[in-house]
Amino acid sequence: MATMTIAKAINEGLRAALAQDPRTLLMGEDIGDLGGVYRVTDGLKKEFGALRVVDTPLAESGIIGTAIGLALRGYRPVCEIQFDGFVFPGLNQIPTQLAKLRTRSDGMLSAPVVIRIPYGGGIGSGEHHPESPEALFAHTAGLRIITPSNAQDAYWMIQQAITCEDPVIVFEPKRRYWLKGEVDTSAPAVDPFSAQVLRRGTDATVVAYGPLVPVALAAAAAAEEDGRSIEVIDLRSISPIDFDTVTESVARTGRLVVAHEAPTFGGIGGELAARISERAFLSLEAPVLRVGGFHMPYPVARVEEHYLPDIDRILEALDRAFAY
Amino acid sequence: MATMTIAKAINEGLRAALAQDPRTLLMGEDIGDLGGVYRVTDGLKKEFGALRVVDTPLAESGIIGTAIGLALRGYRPVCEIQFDGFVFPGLNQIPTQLAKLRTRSDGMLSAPVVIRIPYGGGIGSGEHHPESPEALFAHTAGLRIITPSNAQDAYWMIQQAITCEDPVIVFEPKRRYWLKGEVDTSAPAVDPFSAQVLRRGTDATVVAYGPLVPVALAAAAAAEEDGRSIEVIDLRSISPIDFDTVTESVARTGRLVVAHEAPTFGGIGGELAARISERAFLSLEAPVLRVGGFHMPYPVARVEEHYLPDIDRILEALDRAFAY
Amino acid sequence: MSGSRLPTAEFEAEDMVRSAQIAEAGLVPEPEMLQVLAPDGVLSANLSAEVAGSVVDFSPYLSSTDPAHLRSLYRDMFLLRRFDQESTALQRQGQLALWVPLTGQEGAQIGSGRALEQQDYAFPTYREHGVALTRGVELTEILRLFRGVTNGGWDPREKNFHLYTLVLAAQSLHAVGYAMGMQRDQLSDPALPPAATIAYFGDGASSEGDVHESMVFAASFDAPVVFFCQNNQWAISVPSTVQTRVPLARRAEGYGFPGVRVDGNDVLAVEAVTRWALEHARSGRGPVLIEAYTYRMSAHTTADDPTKYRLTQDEQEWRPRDPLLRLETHLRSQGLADETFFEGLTQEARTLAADLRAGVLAMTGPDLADRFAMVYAEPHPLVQEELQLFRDYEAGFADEGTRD
Amino acid sequence: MSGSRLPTAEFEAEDMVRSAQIAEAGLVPEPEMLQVLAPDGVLSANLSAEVAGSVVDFSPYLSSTDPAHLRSLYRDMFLLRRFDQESTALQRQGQLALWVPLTGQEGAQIGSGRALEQQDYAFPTYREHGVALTRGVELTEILRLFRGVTNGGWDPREKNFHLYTLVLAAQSLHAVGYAMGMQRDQLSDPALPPAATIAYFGDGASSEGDVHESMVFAASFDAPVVFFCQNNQWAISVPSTVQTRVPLARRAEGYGFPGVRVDGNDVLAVEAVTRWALEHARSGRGPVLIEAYTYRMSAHTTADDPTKYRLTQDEQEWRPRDPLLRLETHLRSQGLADETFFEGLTQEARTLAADLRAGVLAMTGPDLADRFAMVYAEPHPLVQEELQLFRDYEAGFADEGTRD
Ligand SMILES: Cc1ncc(C[n+]2csc(CCOP(=O)(O)OP(=O)(O)O)c2C)c(N)n1
Ligand SMILES: Cc1ncc(C[n+]2csc(CCOP(=O)(O)OP(=O)(O)O)c2C)c(N)n1
Ligand SMILES: [Mg+2]
Ligand SMILES: [Mg+2]
Repeated sequence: MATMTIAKAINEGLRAALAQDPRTLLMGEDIGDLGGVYRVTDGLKKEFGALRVVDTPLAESGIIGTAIGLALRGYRPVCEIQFDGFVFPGLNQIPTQLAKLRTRSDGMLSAPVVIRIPYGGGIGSGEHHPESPEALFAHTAGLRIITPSNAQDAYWMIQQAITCEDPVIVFEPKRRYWLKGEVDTSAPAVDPFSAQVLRRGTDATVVAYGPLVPVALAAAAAAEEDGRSIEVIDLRSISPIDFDTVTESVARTGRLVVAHEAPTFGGIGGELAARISERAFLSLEAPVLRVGGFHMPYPVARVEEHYLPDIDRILEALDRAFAY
Repeated sequence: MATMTIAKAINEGLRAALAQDPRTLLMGEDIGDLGGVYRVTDGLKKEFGALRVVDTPLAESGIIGTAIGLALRGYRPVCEIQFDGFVFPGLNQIPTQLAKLRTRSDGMLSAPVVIRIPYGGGIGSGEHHPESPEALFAHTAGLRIITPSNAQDAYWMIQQAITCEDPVIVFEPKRRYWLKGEVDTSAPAVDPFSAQVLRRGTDATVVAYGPLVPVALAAAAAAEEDGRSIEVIDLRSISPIDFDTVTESVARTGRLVVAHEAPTFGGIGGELAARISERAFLSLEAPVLRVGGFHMPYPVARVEEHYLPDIDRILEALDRAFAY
Repeated sequence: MSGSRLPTAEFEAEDMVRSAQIAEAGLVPEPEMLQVLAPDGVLSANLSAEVAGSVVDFSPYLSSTDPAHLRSLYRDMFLLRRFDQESTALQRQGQLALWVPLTGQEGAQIGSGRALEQQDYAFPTYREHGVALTRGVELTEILRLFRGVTNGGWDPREKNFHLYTLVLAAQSLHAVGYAMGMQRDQLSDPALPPAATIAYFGDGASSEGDVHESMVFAASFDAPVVFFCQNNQWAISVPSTVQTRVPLARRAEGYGFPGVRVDGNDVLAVEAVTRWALEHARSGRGPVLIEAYTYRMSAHTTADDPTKYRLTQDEQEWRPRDPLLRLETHLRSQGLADETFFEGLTQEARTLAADLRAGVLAMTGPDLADRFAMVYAEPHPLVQEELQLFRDYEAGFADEGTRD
Repeated sequence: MSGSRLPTAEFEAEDMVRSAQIAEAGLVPEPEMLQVLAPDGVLSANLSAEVAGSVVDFSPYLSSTDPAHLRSLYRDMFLLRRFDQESTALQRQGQLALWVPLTGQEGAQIGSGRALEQQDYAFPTYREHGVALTRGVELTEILRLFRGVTNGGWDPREKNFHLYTLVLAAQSLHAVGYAMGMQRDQLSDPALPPAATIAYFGDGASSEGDVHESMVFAASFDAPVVFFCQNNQWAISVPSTVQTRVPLARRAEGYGFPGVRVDGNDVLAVEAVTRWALEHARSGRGPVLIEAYTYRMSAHTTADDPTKYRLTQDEQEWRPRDPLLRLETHLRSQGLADETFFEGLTQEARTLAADLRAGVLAMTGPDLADRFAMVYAEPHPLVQEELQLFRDYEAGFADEGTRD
């Protein structure tokens, strides 16, 4: 057991993966000597050399496209995209190539490429640096999408992503990179594609993932003071979604609030709302309510605190759910 | 009044727009002498010249990116993307530039670019040619997304897209290009961002758009034989969605089935389900049900008829809705 | 030629200008490019050119003096053309959804394909049926894609020939990445035979950003990759002059690696230049770009109508430069192949066509239910759930019959 | 130099190799590039070079004989550097969220910016504060972006200077499209003054596909655009040798338009070459690529730590080549500027800094509610609905006070 930040936990997870399998290699912009703009790959080039930790030319399609080629040759490339907004120049290779390779080859080929994307806001940054584009990838079959919310998950999920035979996009909650937590490097990892109930409750369920998990937990704690028992689920996997765990919870609580930073319209909350409404129709005391970003480009830093879903917005949604 | 196919109606709409405003110009691959692979721009280069109907180099980011530049200079570029799947190499320019330009400039600049994308399956084609990626664009604020289902709309909506000050993506239902209909070229056009009730009914509502509108109408006709009165709404606009029209309908019918060709998971049906469940919670007799593609890359042509939502799949969903 | 270049003074009727130019000039002069086998079938002994500042002699890579080899090249091209014709016929008869003909490009494809060694790996676009042939792909397997029963068709790992990629230029990056993998394999096991990849793309695709990024990466990492651009003059209806003002081979200079333009209709020159380029790549000296200057003699696909955008005259210009014709002339004039050889080939082609037809007719569509298993390698609850729903739904019909 | 180039034999400790190379070579020799004002302040009269096969004499575009002009160039660079220092200080003091310094690149930016005519239009990336200055953008306006109160900051239509674009290379296509618009305007109104665009990007960004596509389009349409690449040797921590093996200017050859490498720290040479290039573009002869060879003397941004990836020695190498230093030396040695001039400048810079600070402190954040109106030009029901909800929600707090 060791205490470490999420960034450090990913670093350690990558180190373990590099040590374990010589086919694993990291690729990205500034991940070598600099250790990445968030230092997630700090020290790894020194330890494993420039063939295993590759500073690429500045071109995202190049990074993902060559990673696919390396995977075809038997390697396990882990790509770092510097910020959420910069995945777009490389987007073509993800849905049209990476996601489809297995189907295209009638199941013969796989492309176990991992794409790490630091995502989400709350860091006072400019455009393209605080975004949450996960829904765009979730809609594409052939990909898996996970997002850790704590150091323990961060350490294990990156390794599970690397050993997974399918392409996996790991969305890393960048404003939580410095969040510390206990990491059990010997504990058998839980299924990275399952949701986890982090707090038991009876009156309503809040589903969150990545950066909003601590917010959801805080909201639940605040609600407790008002005498309400809120269950909190860390979704962990955005594709596939562990609907079983959520359905089971909502069947008990009768109310569901889904929170994410991404804009509500067309976000993954809609998928949860639709599917849970279907699965738990007769248990629902209120419609599934969503707390998310507004339908606007992520706003400038000075107003982001008003934009980002916070404890109050979640509590307000819970209030509305209880009002039915 | 004239009878014409959807393809011809768009052609006439483009012709009218080119004639009306010298700032309008068309750009794309093979849209000149060839008139586009679907002949939607047939004859327009001959009529308006190579400066107004521009065969570009083969590069989608180039097409959309230079269109943005032209729009900044006061032009009204209408880009053709040859097939749905080929928008991805140009995707970066859409969410990061086109959609954000107005917000970035605090409302000073607009980029009234139109992007025409023939979309959807049912044409016996290979990969990347039968896809329905509309949900990926809907999630992005700053864009408008419309899709005509008949010749009358096709004629008017393309022109409305061109005169709109915001960027508009027009998804053209390619397997309906040859569907004929009456076009009133003098009729005042209805709001392109509104939904239209195409058939009145009392027992359930079916929402569809683009290629599935005729299927939804046929399903409603079939249901009538079973004594069920189905209301059919052509959504027409995917962003914004005219929730008022849908809510009003569902408040009356109590049941909603949403159909689209795109995969259900993460598709726009989830947004409709979530929002209508919220708005009409107390009126709903059954959960909103979705009929859509499976979570797999669009399959090979030989099996697409089993994949595509058809009359039976819609009827089956209605049956399930009635079973609650 | 360019349909979109901005006219300097006023707008001109391009077709007229084009016709006039051609009429004036007579046969369009051949551009500067490497060639040993001239259109008239005369073979020159020498093949050298200035590449990236120094003169390269390609002669050691030429196989022009081996009659058996020449005949086998001719055989490949001959069978390939027959394959193309038969596939076109099958499409016309409704047996294929679409066909992508390659007639005219046999020299570029067989020449480059035959230059590959077993351990090399090729990344085609969608028209490289000739390269497929040289890699041992069953020609019938190619037609599975065009019959719509698969998006693949063969096992790429077995043939070292990747699946067709329809999103233009995307595969060029895969080729670079694969080559980077070969480099690493070589370093960890120096006993492995040196290997390279070859990335095929067209004049149209050359404009895509992915081609650029693949060249940047290849140069940066000295990746053993040969970029093989078939400039067949057209990207569907758009002439290559819209994509570039100068020979595409010159793009390489900007990245600091060699670029060569070769007569794509001269199978011998193509083979020699590709062999040289592959050796260059395999030996650690980094990438090479080859532009094979050729012509798409048929339509873009069977869905295309070239009369909308090009003059029959243009097509006729190219007929005398046919890659098969010149090798046949050479073989005959030099007495390297007799009538029996040519008759045997015709017979062989007839069998091929018949087999092909039988093969295609025998192809059955897959079952949609089976496709669910091909989305992910590992279990996926949503896919499993949807498969179950689909099965139940289909079973419902089996019970009831369809309703409508 | 390259951190990622595959070593031919075995893995080597690069830092050591690099130090050794530098130690051995002494001052790194300057690469081949156009220069009139040498680092020692000596001005040569001649400025010509072979460009795309023919010798171009840039001397007519040189403004080296006008002392007032030379002083004004120096003034711009001097104020700019002070602006940079003050902004860095403001960031360190928490008044700006981030700062992107440009010290070292004043010559490239002022030289190219001053070459622009009023009717030309510039597309910057995010470091072109110097170009902004030449376009009449208020320097305080630039800081609004870095204080996080806007993503824009000025009216691009008024300044003919576009907003900063953070997605690398995306703006290069906008510049080409805008230039295509200028072409069309010119055709419909020949009385308009000929105009061109200039697209700025860095050595790192040059690897992006969008740069390629913009060059392809520009060449295809003869668009009046000048691509201005500031090769400041680094893309954050990655040296330019990872992006290219050869001078970036050579990329132009592959597209068939001229490419020139100029000493980016020689403001006079930059100005002359850019003037020539803009004239080339405006006169209908198509695009030009300029590579300005320079050095980023500070960190990438205030969030960066260059000690992680480059040697202090590298930085010291470049100090004597400072663009300000050499012009100052020249002005002093030739008696073109006296002490009063330099003292006046220092005073002016002090005022600028004070104004800047006051301006920044006075900047207030926007209201999120106002941002709803900036998403669409035309009414949008979802935005209206969300704005209403937001207002109601905020009003609720005004009534109750926050809960937590
Ligand atoms: C990214 C992308 N855009 C558009 C298309 C549609 N398309 C298919 S083939 C083609 C022309 C390709 O021309 P070229 O690269 O010269 O290859 P050729 O067909 O001549 O072999 C086009 C535009 C595509 N397949 N992929
Ligand atoms: C598409 C994209 N990818 C990554 C980044 C992150 N990033 C910002 S600046 C930078 C380096 C840019 O280097 P260069 O183009 O040389 O410009 P310079 O910073 O030296 O002026 C990177 C990687 C980005 N802004 N955009
Ligand atoms: Mg071609
Ligand atoms: Mg740089």
